[in-house]
Amino acid sequence: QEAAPASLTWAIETQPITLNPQQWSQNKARLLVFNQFDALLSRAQDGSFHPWLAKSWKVSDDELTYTLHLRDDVTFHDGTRFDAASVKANLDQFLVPGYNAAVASIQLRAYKEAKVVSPTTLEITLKEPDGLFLDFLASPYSGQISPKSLKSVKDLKFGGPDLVGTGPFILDRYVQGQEIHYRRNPAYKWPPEGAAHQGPAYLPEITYRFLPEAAVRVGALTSGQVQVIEGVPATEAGLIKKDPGLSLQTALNSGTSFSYYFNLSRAPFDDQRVREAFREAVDVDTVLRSVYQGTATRAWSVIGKSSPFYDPSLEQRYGGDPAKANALLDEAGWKQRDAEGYRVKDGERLTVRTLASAAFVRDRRDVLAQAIQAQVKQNAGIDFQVKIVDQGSAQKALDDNEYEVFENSRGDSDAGAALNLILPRGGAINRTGYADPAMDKWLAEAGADSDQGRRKELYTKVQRTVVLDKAIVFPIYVPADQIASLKSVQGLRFDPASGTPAGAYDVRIGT
Amino acid sequence: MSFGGSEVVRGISLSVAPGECVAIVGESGSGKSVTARTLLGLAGPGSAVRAGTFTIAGQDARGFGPGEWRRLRGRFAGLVLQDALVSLDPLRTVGAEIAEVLAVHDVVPRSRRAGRVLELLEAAGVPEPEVRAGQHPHELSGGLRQRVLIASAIAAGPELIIADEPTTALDVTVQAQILRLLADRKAAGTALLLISHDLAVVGSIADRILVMRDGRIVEEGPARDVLTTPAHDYTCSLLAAVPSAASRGTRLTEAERPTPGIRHVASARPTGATPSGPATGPVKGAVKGAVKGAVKGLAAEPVPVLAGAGLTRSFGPRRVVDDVSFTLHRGETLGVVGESGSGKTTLARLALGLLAPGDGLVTLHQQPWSTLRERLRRPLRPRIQLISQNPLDSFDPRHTCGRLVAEPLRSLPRQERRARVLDLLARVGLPPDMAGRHPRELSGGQRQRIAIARALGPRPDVLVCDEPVSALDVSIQAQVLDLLAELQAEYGTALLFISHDLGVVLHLADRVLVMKDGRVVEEGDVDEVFTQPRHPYTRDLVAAVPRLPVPR
Amino acid sequence: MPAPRLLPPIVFLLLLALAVAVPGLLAGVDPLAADPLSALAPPGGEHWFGSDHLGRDVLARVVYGARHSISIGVAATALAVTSGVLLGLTAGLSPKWLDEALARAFDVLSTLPELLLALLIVAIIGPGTGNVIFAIAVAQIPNYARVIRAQTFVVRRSGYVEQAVTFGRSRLAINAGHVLPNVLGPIPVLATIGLGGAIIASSGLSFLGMGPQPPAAEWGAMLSEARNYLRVAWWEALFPGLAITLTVACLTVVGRRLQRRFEGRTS
Amino acid sequence: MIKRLGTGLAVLWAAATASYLALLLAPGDTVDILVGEGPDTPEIRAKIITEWGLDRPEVIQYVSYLWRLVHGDLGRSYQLQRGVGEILLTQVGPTAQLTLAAAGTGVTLAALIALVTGGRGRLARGTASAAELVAVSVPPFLIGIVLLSVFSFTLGWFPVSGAAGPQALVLPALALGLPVAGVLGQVLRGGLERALEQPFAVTARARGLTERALVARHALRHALIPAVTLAGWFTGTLLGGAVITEVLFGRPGLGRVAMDAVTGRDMPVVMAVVLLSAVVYVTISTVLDLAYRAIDPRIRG
Ligand SMILES: Nc1ncnc2c1ncn2[C@@H]1O[C@H](COP(=O)(O)OP(=O)(O)OP(=O)(O)O)[C@@H](O)[C@H]1O
Ligand SMILES: Nc1ncnc2c1ncn2[C@@H]1O[C@H](COP(=O)(O)OP(=O)(O)OP(=O)(O)O)[C@@H](O)[C@H]1O
Ligand SMILES: [Mg+2]
Ligand SMILES: [Mg+2]
Repeated sequence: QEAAPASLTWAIETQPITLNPQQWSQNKARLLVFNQFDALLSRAQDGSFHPWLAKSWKVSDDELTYTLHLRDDVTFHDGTRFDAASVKANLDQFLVPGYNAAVASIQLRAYKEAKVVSPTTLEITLKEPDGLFLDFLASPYSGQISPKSLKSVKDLKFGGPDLVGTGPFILDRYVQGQEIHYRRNPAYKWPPEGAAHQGPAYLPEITYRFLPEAAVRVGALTSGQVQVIEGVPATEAGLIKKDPGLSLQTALNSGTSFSYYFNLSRAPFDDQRVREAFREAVDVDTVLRSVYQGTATRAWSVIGKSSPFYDPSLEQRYGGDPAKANALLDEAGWKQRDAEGYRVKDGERLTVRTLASAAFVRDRRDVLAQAIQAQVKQNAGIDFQVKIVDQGSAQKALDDNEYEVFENSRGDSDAGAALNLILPRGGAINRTGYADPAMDKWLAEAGADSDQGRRKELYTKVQRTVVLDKAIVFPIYVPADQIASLKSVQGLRFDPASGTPAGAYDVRIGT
Repeated sequence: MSFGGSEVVRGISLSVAPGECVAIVGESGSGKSVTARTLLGLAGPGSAVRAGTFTIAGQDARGFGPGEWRRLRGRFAGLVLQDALVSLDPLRTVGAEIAEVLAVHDVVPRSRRAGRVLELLEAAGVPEPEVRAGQHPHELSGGLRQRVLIASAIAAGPELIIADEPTTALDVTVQAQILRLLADRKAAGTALLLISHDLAVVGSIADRILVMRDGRIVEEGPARDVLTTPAHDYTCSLLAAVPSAASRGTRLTEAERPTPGIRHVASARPTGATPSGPATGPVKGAVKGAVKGAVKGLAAEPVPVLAGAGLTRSFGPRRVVDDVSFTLHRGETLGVVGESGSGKTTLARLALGLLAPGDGLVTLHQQPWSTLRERLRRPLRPRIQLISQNPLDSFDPRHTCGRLVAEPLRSLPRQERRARVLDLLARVGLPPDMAGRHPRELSGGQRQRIAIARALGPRPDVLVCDEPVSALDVSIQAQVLDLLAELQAEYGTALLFISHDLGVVLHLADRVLVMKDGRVVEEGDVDEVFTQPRHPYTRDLVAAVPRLPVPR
Repeated sequence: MPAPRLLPPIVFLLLLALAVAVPGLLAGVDPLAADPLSALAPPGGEHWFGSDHLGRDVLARVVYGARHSISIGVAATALAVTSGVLLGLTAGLSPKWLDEALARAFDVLSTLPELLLALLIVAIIGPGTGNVIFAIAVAQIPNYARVIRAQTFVVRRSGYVEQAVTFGRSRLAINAGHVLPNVLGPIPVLATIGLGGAIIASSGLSFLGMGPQPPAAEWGAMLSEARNYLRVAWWEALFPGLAITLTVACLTVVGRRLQRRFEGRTS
Repeated sequence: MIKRLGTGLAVLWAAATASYLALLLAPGDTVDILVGEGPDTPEIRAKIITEWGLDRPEVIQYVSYLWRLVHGDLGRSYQLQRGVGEILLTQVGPTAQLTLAAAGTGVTLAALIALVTGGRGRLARGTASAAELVAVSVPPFLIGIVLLSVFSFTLGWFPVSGAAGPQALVLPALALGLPVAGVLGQVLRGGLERALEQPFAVTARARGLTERALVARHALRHALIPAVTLAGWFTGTLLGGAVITEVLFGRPGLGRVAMDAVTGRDMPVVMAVVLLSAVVYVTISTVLDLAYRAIDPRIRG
């Protein structure tokens, strides 16, 4: 049932800062990557891995050698054949100094070398076991680039039309600040396992237009100027649902939930009672209802609800009890109140600050912060100051330890990868100052292990510790992505690995 | 004619015949310009015109619509506006301005317009018309602009030319040329309505004269009659106000303010003490002799108070003042005449020590003055004061008259200063309540009086007057000149009196310096210079002074 | 006596002054009191101007917002005027080389569009009320400095200054007695009109998220937040928008009237 | 001309240096900015520092910056993985389109209003003046929001964004051009009215000119003079307004690049934008200066 060829315009919120999958850093731009590029593996929502450009793979018992068997019928858009040598070239590219320091030292930390056994067989050796290596092979970073174009591309780190992949679409135009345009790759016949169809994409071409203003995106959709939008603001969700010509889909993102992490290294959050009191002072459900009009999913754990590692037993175990909050604060010595109704101890107001870098504020988290600000003030007399600053100032405040709350969510397809950055002592984004050898051990074990059952066990311990026992984190909501479209647009999906909108391979226009 | 209810001009009846020149004369604000503009339906927004009969070229103009007026303007009647310096569009070439009339009325086909413009310029007495036609008004001197304006007024061959003060603000020599130009048109059969505040100017050309005051015609008649046997008092005072060599030593106005200062002066002048009407010829002569004698007596032993020797000053490559020497004695008036741009103001600033001479030396009381450091000069400054051409410009806009007059008296204690200010105001014939008013609320003459009072405050030995009356009309000018004369006689102040108007200088000065292009071309006793000019330029100057017909 | 057309703007500005001085008088509710349950309530009995996305009273926020918005505008204008006058006077009274250097500095400052310069400054020193004031002020300094410099030139060469020299008064006395007061003449007019500009500029910065920090009620920030609710709650945008527009319009009207009076006085 | 060029270059250099210094004084390290939201370990930092040459003394970095600048190399963006020159090159077009269209709209509207109402009755002038007042008093982004809601979302007359042809330019150009029209209109109308009261206007009328011809041939040029002196304000408003307009309408362009660069402290891009707007300012003020000379012969020579 071939749909009538038609072009599609899709308005997206964020424009990619790079079109090179190996430089990819924005979850919001993930939906573009797999139009142009294919990864070696694909990942399902339950965390299991499936073949894509690699037909099968084998992990040695010592978990140090990964043998990939590749498809032999794949060609890059420039006509070059895809084979083991090109995969090796892609992997080795990360070792070039200055190419991608972050990936080289995090995801490829354990990478030792890759050996071409045959054109379709590649042997990758690691220095140490890495339970997340398969996740890397299924991530945008392993989007396969034609080695020829890796050498000849004008602007390697940016990519663009002359950085060539194997994907279902061919990038033919990128206008910064305006749009990105793809046309179909007619030779495509290697979709990942689980794709809704085989063969070339339905759409002969597709345009993604960058519309950062939410109201403008919705307006463009309702007035028929675009057919699909992502990032539907909560206020508009109701209106779109009511519109008979439109449909709305939502999916929870993978990774960690949006949470407030308490800074344990300084007062007042060095006192667990104050941390708990803060959480008890907020009626998260009401806050979410008012800020997101009931479209947001409440988070109970640091790990997102859609992750296989999520621990549902944490639900309803804490929060939303102002009486308890006040009792805890009284107990912790914050007994007096000042003229404005804030609690005081030793002449100091109970003030906690959060800093967000303006460039990274999204999802109306600033409004959310205001709602929480109002709640903690009204319910517990806590002065919660919200500062939205530039990147430099935010970094400086972090460096100077001048903050009490650090807000963050990560969209890693494997929640463990995110926890590895946040929770261990000295982790790359450990902003809580939390240091616990047991925690470090659990995380290391879970990270090295590729057995999902065993990992889940370990991560359950982790979650209970940080959420209940130590109360170092205040999970608020599970980030989600929305797609709204004309009813006639079919095949819009979410990427099961990340919960973000998927590429346009399966999308078609028809009834 | 009224503006928003207030009548400005009432009961004017006038008619102009082909080949005739009718002149309207009157002081500032008497309604002359309004009358002229009304005749072309240009009275402006908010104006209302009522007329018994109003006929233009045989048509009743009372019912004219905008279109009919437009066809008339330029074509039937050309208007030369009062302010020649700003009556041409500064952004367009003068050629374009003239061509516009030709285009609007389609006088000549487009292809011949440029040629016609040149002819018109030529006819208006503009030298090098080819060059001038491509220039902008700011590149032209006042006289040339006036001629261009006339050329544009006559471009469409109108039967009537209305010229509103066509020579005010022009040098005498240029004024004479313009008047000649207008006379030529008249001779060619064009009707001419000439407006002026200066009787002497119109005297030479008008057939009939209408004298206006406060929006009414007070006297009307053939030019000769009006000038020689004026019937109305106002006409008489106008006539008397014209300064000239003949009026030296006499009052130009009646002594009407019994202020102490004036009484004092009046008593010093026996013959002038009882003027009871227009000062006529014989009386003038008598007074002149008497006062002159008195002044001479006063300066029996001439003491130089201010002197310049070999003064030179350049701006850029141009020598604006070139080797000028002068001496001003105590109680004496030294006149400086010269056309616009001849360096008179520059000379005054050199004398005042406001500008350092490039060469030469100014001495004050025979002490070096121009070479002094400003700090040393400051204490001596009260000795030499300035009255400038535009008094308003020399007043701090925020200050009241009282404060202005008090400024040079800062060394006095408060109480005394107040008294001095009131005294000074009285001396210049202003009521004490003037002290609280702002100068912009005053008339031109009153302003100049404030300036004089202020300059007299420090009891200077020298007063430098840079064209103190050239912005004033004849009657006010007369009052100010009288005042200066009185005060000089009282205080014995020496005057360095600068003017482009030879008549004024002849009236007031003892000696005169004639300047041209920064050089002194002639110097000497006023009478001599006036009666026996040696330099050709001086001769032109003297010849150009308009003269009233002397009644026999 | 103000002319009749001047009356409405003056009444509005007085009302505004009242809102700045004692906001509690005009709005009984706490502008920061969030009531999520009654969020986005349309204008009506309980909330005259409706409530916003956090259930805060829009009227109260507009009234209290006056304090923020106006004080940012006033403070920025005051700062810009003071520095502009000082710099302009210095340039106007200085020897040629210093004057030339200062004039070039004004040039450099104005090569950057006002908003961009303010953005840059806020980006460097961070958002927040004080910094926004500083940023807007810096961006406006060259406007004032230029006018003052030109005015200083005119006054310095004017007839009355020359005349004052002939009275033997010292440079200092002349500068203090004549130059300064006459140079300052147009300042109230410029400042009134400039104040409107500053308020618009600050609202633009707030719109871009660089203004006062939440939950502060500030008109520009309110508008910026409200744009997400345009379809569901027009009132959240309308009232702050109206407040800015009316304030700026009234200031402009009054400023221009002052200007006309001032010009009439000097010419 | 040579002197003007020299001054222009000096202004450019000063602008570049001043912004360099300002950014140097700003809180936070360049490395912090480069690390951004991503993972942050000493190892990654070290790699970034060597990659960008941040270990060199600041003076050297400044000199090398200037040196590269002289050779036309604007450097590489910290945030976008591209050369700054390339970014600007692709973004200049849309912004130029927008600002020119807005300038055109503003000037045309202002001139129309001034011509139609100049010297007319109280009612026409009052209406025009009120319209102008509103145009200058409404914050530009509010105009944009209103235009979008009405003409794009509700009526669907114009597309909301993109450079999808001239239609997409209409609303942004209006949003940006209306305030310009307001201010220019006031200035032009004031100039016209003043010119029509001048004596030369009476002279021209006395030649039999119609009011319309008087306005077109005489008064308009006079009204242009004060309008031309608004040059600096004009460019500033357009370039600054472009930031808001581009963000609001989802248009590509320098304004948006600048905004993102400034919030992200993307130093090389910020510097380039500063330089570029300095170039534009210097150019435009030169051009308008020449225009001024062409209009007003009095200041020639
Ligand atoms: N447009 C106007 N609106 C109101 N009053 C006016 C207007 N034009 C002139 N007047 C008044 O009409 C009176 C006569 O003015 P007019 O210009 O005719 O005087 P004038 O005799 O030409 O004086 P001058 O010698 O100074 O040119 C003056 O009192 C003046 O204030
Ligand atoms: N400060 C100056 N800089 C340059 N040129 C000057 C300056 N002051 C005067 N001049 C020029 O010097 C010449 C003589 O000027 P000055 O004012 O002394 O003439 P004037 O005889 O007083 O003329 P007027 O009768 O028009 O007042 C003029 O051409 C004038 O342009
Ligand atoms: Mg007149
Ligand atoms: Mg002079």
